[in-house]
Amino acid sequence: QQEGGRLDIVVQPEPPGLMLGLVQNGPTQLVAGDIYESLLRYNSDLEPQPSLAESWEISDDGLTYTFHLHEGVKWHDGEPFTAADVVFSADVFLRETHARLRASLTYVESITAPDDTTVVFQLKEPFGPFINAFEAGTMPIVPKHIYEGTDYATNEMNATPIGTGPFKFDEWVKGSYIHLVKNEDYYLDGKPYLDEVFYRVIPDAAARAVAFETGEVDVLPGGSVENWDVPRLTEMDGVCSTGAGWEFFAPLSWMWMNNREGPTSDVRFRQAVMYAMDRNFVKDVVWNGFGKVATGPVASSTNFYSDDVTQYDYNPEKAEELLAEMGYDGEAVRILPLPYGETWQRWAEAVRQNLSEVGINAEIDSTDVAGWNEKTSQWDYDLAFTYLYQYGDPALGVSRNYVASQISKGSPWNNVEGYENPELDEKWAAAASMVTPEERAVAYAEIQKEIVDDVPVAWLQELEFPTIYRCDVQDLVTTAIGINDGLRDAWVEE
Amino acid sequence: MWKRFSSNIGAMIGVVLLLAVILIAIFAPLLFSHTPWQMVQRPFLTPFTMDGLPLGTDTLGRDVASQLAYGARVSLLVGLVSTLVALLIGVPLGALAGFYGNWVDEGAMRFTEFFQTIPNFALAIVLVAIFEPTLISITIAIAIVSWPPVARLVRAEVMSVRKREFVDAARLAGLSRPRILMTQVLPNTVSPIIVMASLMVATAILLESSLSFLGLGDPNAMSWGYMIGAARTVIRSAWWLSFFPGIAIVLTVLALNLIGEGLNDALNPHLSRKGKA
Amino acid sequence: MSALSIEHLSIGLPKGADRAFAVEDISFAIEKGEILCVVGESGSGKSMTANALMGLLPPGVTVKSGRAMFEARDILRLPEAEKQALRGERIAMIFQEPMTALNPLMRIGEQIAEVFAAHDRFSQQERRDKALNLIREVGLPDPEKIIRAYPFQLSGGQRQRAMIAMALALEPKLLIADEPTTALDVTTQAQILKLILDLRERHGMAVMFITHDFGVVAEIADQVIVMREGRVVERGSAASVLTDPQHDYTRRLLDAIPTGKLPPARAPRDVPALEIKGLRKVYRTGGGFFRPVREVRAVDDVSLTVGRGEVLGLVGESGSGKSTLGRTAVRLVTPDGGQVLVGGTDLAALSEEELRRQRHKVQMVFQDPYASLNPRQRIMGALTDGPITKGVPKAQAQARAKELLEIVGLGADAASRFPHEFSGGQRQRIGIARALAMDPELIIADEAVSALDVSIQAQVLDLLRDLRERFDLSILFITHDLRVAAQLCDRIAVMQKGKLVEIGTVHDIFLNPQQDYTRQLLAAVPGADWAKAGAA
Amino acid sequence: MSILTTILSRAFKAFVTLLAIAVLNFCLLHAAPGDPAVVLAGEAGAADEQMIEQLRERFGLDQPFHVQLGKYVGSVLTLDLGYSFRQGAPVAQLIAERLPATLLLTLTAFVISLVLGIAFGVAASARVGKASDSLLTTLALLFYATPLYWAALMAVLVFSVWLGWLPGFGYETVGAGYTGFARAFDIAKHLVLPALTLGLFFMAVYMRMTRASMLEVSQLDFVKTAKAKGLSGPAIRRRHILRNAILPVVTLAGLQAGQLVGGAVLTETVFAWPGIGRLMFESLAARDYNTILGVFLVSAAMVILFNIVTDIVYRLVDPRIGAKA
Ligand SMILES: Nc1ncnc2c1ncn2[C@@H]1O[C@H](COP(=O)(O)OP(=O)(O)OP(=O)(O)O)[C@@H](O)[C@H]1O
Ligand SMILES: Nc1ncnc2c1ncn2[C@@H]1O[C@H](COP(=O)(O)OP(=O)(O)OP(=O)(O)O)[C@@H](O)[C@H]1O
Ligand SMILES: [Mg+2]
Ligand SMILES: [Mg+2]
Ligand code: NI
Repeated sequence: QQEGGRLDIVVQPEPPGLMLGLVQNGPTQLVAGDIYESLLRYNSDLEPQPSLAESWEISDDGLTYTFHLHEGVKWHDGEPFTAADVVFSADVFLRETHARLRASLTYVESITAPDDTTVVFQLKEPFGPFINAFEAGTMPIVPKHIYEGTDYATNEMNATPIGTGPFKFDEWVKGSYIHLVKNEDYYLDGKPYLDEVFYRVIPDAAARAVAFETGEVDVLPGGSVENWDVPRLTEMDGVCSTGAGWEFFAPLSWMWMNNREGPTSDVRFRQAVMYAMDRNFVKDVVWNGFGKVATGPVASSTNFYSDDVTQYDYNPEKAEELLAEMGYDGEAVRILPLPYGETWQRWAEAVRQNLSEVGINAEIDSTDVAGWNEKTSQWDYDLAFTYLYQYGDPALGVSRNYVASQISKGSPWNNVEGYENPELDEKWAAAASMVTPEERAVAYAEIQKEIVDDVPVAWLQELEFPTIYRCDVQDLVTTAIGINDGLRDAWVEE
Repeated sequence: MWKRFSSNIGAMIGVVLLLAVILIAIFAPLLFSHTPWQMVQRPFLTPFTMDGLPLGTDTLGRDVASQLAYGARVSLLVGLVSTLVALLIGVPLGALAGFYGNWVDEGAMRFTEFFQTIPNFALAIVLVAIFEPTLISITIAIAIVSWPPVARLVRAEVMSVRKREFVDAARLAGLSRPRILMTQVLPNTVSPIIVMASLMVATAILLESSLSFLGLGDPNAMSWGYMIGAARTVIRSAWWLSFFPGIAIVLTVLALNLIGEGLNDALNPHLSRKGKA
Repeated sequence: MSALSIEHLSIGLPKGADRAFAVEDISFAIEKGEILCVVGESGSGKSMTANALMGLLPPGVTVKSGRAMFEARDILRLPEAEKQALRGERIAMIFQEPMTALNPLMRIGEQIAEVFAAHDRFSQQERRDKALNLIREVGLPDPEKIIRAYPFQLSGGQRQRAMIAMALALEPKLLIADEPTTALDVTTQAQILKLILDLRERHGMAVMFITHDFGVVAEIADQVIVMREGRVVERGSAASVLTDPQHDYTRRLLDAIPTGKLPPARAPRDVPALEIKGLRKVYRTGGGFFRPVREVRAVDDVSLTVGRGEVLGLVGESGSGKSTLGRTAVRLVTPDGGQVLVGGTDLAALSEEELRRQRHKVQMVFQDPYASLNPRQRIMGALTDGPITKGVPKAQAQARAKELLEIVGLGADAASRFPHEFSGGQRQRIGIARALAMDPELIIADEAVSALDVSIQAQVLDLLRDLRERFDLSILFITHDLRVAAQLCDRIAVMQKGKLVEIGTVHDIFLNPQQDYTRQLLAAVPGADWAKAGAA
Repeated sequence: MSILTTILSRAFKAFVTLLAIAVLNFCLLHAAPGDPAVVLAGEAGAADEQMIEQLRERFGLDQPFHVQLGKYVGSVLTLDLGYSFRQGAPVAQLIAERLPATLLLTLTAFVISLVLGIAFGVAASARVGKASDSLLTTLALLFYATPLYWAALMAVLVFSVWLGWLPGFGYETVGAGYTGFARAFDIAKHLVLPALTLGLFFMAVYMRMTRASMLEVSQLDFVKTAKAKGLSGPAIRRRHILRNAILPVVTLAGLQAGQLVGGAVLTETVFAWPGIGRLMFESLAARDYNTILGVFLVSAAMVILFNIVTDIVYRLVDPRIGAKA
């Protein structure tokens, strides 16, 4: 293994900020994942691995989680890192700023630090997926000595983030690049290997591809070039790619179908949509063969997936029959694409074409990111594309989209389609608090079978975002979170 | 006048080109059996390799030739309508300002200046983003950013015509002021307006395509800008996807410019027009 | 040997011009130190001949045959480089339009010094000194200042002098002057003519002087040639051509010249058609970011009366406020003070709407026949718009329009044509017809004939005289040409710098002027002595 | 009036215009669907009502519209552009970071287009009617008719990917640690393609205008006077025609120069140029109101500034203005 070297990585779009405790979107985590850490990391089988915590125990009743922290860890400004920082982060800071974590923290009774290197999470009731909540994007540990007692959002130090991670923030030239340098005081001997990392902001997808070709950048994280370009780039000499590093998130895409009103409130219409779409065509043409056609709400790479469900293969005749049966009168339906680039746009066009071929009068509503957020969270749509991370467990990333308690205007991250099924709601809740994985698997299989027949949303595809990089970069992706988990282990071969 | 115009080779080339584009746009449904959105073949089919698909297919296997023909409709429509709307705003405003002078002029010009001060492409982007991209909002946005030069031109023309003696003669004849404006002054300003309009159509087409390129086009209307925008990510592997619409824009804009210049010469035999506002 | 001799020169015009040749087979010569006047109707090829000599023919116009011998060389056929060397050095030219013939962005001194630079003469400093001398020589005031001035800071006469200074810079052997005084008022014109005569004396150059004004010819010419439609129809010494013209055309030209012969005085009429009392008008211009406000007292406390059926002439040099006065009378200009009564009503007291209804009482014939007709409106429209607005039924208005066109001698079918299909004189008559169509009591005729050729001028004057008899019209006749005024008017008012300096019957003004200024004006009329002699 | 009071009065008018623009923009943006709080929450990957309420309160979006407007106008009056909550920095600072890049790009493009445009315009007018004139004018027309972004894509493809002569995007070689002259050279290399694509379009405009203006001026009487002096053709064009013909070009150029600042969005996007055009576009997508408003205001100020500068230049070149009418 080799010391030194530099990596240039594309970051797209430019992150709004680097303080991971305040912003957790993809680009922020990509960069800040090098600066901040959490207690654990996860390998590609989603098993927990040490990070800031050297070891940990879970009591048999599943209610007490005890973490033993690394000794001698220092913040980037030289202050010592202690259990008090963890308690402050989880119990004070993130409770205020981090909505997703806040949901998991409702199960938590108390967080305490018996000594400087031990943290104890005491739960009110068992919560199976709780062990998956200690990833840097979910629970970034922030420095107490900087944030305690301040207004977090406007703290001046947000511009120069201080973490415990392998790289330190050096400089951010807005619109151009973010520069991180090696943390010489990192607590793991010899790590990191790289001297510096540049995150490069290049707004145009074609320009990003050119940048990679001309050697300006070394790594294209998933999604930074359009899928059509992937084969061309990976065929180049000395270029490697991997689909690994997405196991934890396991992004799954679907279309919300408004269950409240219009033709989409009729289950036959929703089934017709499923049959009308040629999802294999989309996978092969739009996604260039990457990913997998989804069969239901749970991604096949995560723990509780079941394929024992109704299969909606491409079948326009069947779709037409269903439409005839329900007496579809040609009422127009609006498709809201996800404004994330050409791939998604083409996808919406393909869907519109598929739908119009079975006689559904569909048109595309166009908006930018803000408009998409507004329309979906205000339920102003008929069909709306989206994709969501699963965070390694149906209880963290799946159920929130289907249970009635999660119907609330104003957020695009809940049960936006307005699906209500009290029976299933109970089953989701029960499955979350079962203690053994085996029990849970059975429960989730049953849920999947039932929900797929109801088609509350039109499941589309399990997305795969290949990471493209030069083959001389080694150990780039070592966890289920991929390069978002930091470049602690990466090195460059001479 | 037509004689002078038709003897201008450039202008005639322009007319022929534009006519071709217009005919293709009008007869697009007759020329192609499928809509531009229909996926008809395998994607990325190279041009001139398959009968019936002379210009190949795009990323989804849709017919590029058909897209080009339908795209002409949108480009021309947006160009013409937005120019018309811009004229409808700019001509009356400029005419009133130039004719009545004083505070009317001051007010109208402040108002115009105000729109000119906001960089117009940026304003168009904001307007389209705000009203959401549909053909109508795009057309209106383009019109809104293109009327100020019209107002200025018309104002300048009206101010110079207003000082001509035949206007005084009309006043002596007892004509009312609005009537003088309509029957005596405005008819004498039409030639520069026509010339400007022909150039504005060209600019509007470019503007629409730029908006589309940024993803601010109407997703339900095939346009050339959309085609280029959609093709830019595959520009390396499928050059024809951005090349043909690019050429189409260049030729149409060129045609309109040639016509504009031809008109300019034909309507201005003495070439004595000054200061394009 | 002659300074210049032109032999059988023909200049071809491009296709589509009014005729094939601008000039056809003309020959003449100019001796050293002699002034040759070239006269002739508009479009007879005078300017083309001059331009050909300078090698400055417009594109499309070419020398077809003939030669022009100057210093033993045919200057029509020299290579461009040699022509360039001749221009400014051996042959110089003064152009008609003093207002636009100078580069607006260059200081006068620079423009003069440029002549030396173009021919690589002298050092920087010498050029400046020479320019200064020239400015002094052409009689421009305050040379040190003028040399640093820009053209816009000079009056028309001053600009024309600067042009002459440029032309004389290298003491050319031949000076061509193309109507150098047409645009200037009489007093300035007289000064320029005197200057040219002086310079001829001192430098002994030959001068080719183009003009259409026989007064000017009488004043300065040694030799005269008369041109018509591209041909020389008459030539000879000034005295013989003026007193004993041989060619029919020359005779017609001379006949048409207003003679200054005074018509019998008419009894004054005491019913006033127009009364002007203490009229004042001040123009304020500028006042922009960098400029101070400039005030011009265009009309300064003027009072006068025009009786019913009377023709009152209003004369004065350019800029003396004549047009302003006229326009105030029809209320195209709002006065700053004083009263204008038309047939007893004060127009100022009327509302905009009432004024519009009273408009028809006073009409105006505009100075510029080109500008006063809407190029996009047929003559019928121009003649009927007013009456129809006034309430006359359309058919009746049209019938009347045709009748009026007959009266002014154009024929009824003129009604369906556009203005550009008429000649200048014809348009002037349309303007008169338009004024008459409104059945006015009073007509303000602003320089109604000064843009016209002498022969057409005579026709229009006849027409006016006739109309006034027929309709008992009152006319305020504005002109800067005293001879024209003398022919038509009953009384004459003289204006200077916005003030009325003298008013009286034609006889009083001409034979017994009271004011210095009036005497100056009369004296400055070119060829005044000759004209009087002719009248006698 | 002295130059000073002139400038002061212009500045005051400009300030009023800017204020009006600020109000209009504010209303316009707030008419847009989308809520910055929702966008920000959306980006976090999860949100609940509590969070959105918090954000809205922080952004001041919970207050009635007129209060927000009043506050905004108040802060603009004190020359304060506000705070970008999304980017966690004062807007003035965000703009200050980006403005130099935009100015560099647009001014270079401006100079290129003006110099080349006038040069070619003069050259074409001198050869009017000849083949080389047709060639130049046709070429200009082609530049004019070519969509900017398309030209940009093609330029990157040819010069950066195929030929490898010039960098295809970015402002400088990141992390190369160049200083002084080396850095300037590095930036210059990056500048070539974007400045040319942006400049060529405007070059076409200036060229057409210069040519027309030259031809028009060459018909004027004083040109004949100059010929009569015996001056040579080139001397006449340089000393007499060009000086007079350039005035309308200057006016147009002044107008364009200001527009360039906000009009470089496309170029900045294609070439990853870190300028304020992109800042605006990205902020628009995020409904980062304060930032967009700030960019608009700054570019409007630029337009006004350039107009004033043109006016002054114009007055310096043309002695007639500034004296009597
Ligand atoms: N550029 C031109 N192209 C074609 N024909 C022209 C051109 N300039 C003048 N002509 C024609 O040439 C003839 C002679 O014109 P020229 O200018 O020499 O007349 P002129 O005697 O100077 O008249 P004026 O007293 O009105 O100045 C006219 O018939 C005119 O129509
Ligand atoms: N609209 C105007 N604005 C400013 N100044 C004016 C205006 N009209 C005329 N003047 C000025 O008023 C003065 C008188 O002008 P006016 O036209 O009445 O003169 P005029 O005697 O008719 O001269 P001419 O014989 O040249 O026609 C001149 O100095 C002129 O410059
Ligand atoms: Mg002439
Ligand atoms: Mg006058
Ligand atoms: Ni004409």
